Amino acid sequence: MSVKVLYFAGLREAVGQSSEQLALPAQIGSVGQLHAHLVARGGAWQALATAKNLRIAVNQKIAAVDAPLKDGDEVAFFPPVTGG
Amino acid sequence: MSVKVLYFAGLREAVGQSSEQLALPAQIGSVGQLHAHLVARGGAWQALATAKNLRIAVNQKIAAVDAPLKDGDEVAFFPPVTGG
Amino acid sequence: MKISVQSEDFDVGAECAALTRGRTDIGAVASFVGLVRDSNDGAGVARMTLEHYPGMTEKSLAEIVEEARGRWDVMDATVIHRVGELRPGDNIVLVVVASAHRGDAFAACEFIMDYLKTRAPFWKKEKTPEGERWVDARESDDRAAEKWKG
Amino acid sequence: MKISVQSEDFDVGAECAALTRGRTDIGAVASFVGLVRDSNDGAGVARMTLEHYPGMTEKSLAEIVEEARGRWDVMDATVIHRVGELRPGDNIVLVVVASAHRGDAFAACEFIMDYLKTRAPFWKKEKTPEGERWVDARESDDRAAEKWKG
Repeated sequence: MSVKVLYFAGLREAVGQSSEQLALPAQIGSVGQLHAHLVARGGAWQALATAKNLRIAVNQKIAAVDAPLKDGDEVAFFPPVTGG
Repeated sequence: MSVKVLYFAGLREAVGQSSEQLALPAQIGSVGQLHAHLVARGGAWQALATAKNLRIAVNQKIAAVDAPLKDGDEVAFFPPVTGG
Repeated sequence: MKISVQSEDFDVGAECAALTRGRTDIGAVASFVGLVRDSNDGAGVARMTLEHYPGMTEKSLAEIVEEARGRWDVMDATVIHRVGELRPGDNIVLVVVASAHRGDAFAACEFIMDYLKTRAPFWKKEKTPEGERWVDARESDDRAAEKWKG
Repeated sequence: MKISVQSEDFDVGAECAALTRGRTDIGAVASFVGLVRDSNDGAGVARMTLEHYPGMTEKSLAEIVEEARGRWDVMDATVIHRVGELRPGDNIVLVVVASAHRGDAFAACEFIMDYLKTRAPFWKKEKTPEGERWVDARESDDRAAEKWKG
């Protein structure tokens, strides 16, 4: 399946991109597995592993690491919010 | 001594006046004594006795019934406030 | 600090802007506007007359704001209360509080309103279909003011 | 209900007036404006850039307002949050809540701000004399949001 992955704020700067369309290997079915898959790229992607209080949203709703993924999902990684 | 007495809102309407300058008999030295003196007028002045939660201010500050009076004081009687 | 008792209407935006103009140390402005409602205690309200105690009113509002300043980080504040004849939908009262932080701005603004309701010498008279009546003080207002004690 | 994420400034007075226009059942309008301060965590702030997550931001703001509506008597509400580049003294966020009674207006307005601070996907980057830095989330904001739980 294919998902759209978004990065925001400090995490966007750390990984050097704001979004990517990603075709996932068959064994990746959850947010946590996607996260591990991205961290495994190494280099700048370590930022996803070291980020304090990483937040994850699936289809624009906050999601837990065990949330399942399906084709066409939009997955966002970002630091704790600081608006207002 | 002489004091200025003010009445507000429902109490003003009940006693039929908004203010009066009053020369007090020598034995009247406190807010409570002034209150009794006014109630003793009878008729409409009974409103001062029957008013629920009557508030009293001396020189524009909320005062208790035992507050002393001096010449030139401004004494106000009014019901609980309802602004805002 | 600005305290005003007036018959004219006020402009919320202008009063908020006046508090922050030329300053860059204010992070939070909380404001409250009270308006005349078309019904109260189950009766329709066609008109309202607000009486006050000139002199004491301004003093008591200033004291309430000073008490708020003593409790919270209040950088500046404005209180405007209208008197005279008002109609449903009209503004009655405005409280604006500027602070560095939002918690202080919210608390001070609500405190000023709660104390104003129970301490500032204003009285409302409503015109309803059954005639005119002086508004009774509410126990709920006393309770609101009590919560700031202690 | 009005939710807007925009780069343009807003007008507090106009937004408050829009909520009450043509209505006579609203007795209380509480509002909050958050502004850029010239210092934060001990450093001077010359400029701030606000990033957000388009789409999710609006949804999360609408959800927060809906949650407030479920808890208090909220007749109408407006939330406007600016994005892009801002300077000290600039407005960042506006929350306005209209209700029949002041307690509901104050509570709902503060609740929306506290939840916005911890849930809506906005991120601030500050320019200080030492360079640019992403603002860290505050524990005090988490505590402020926690107080509405349970």
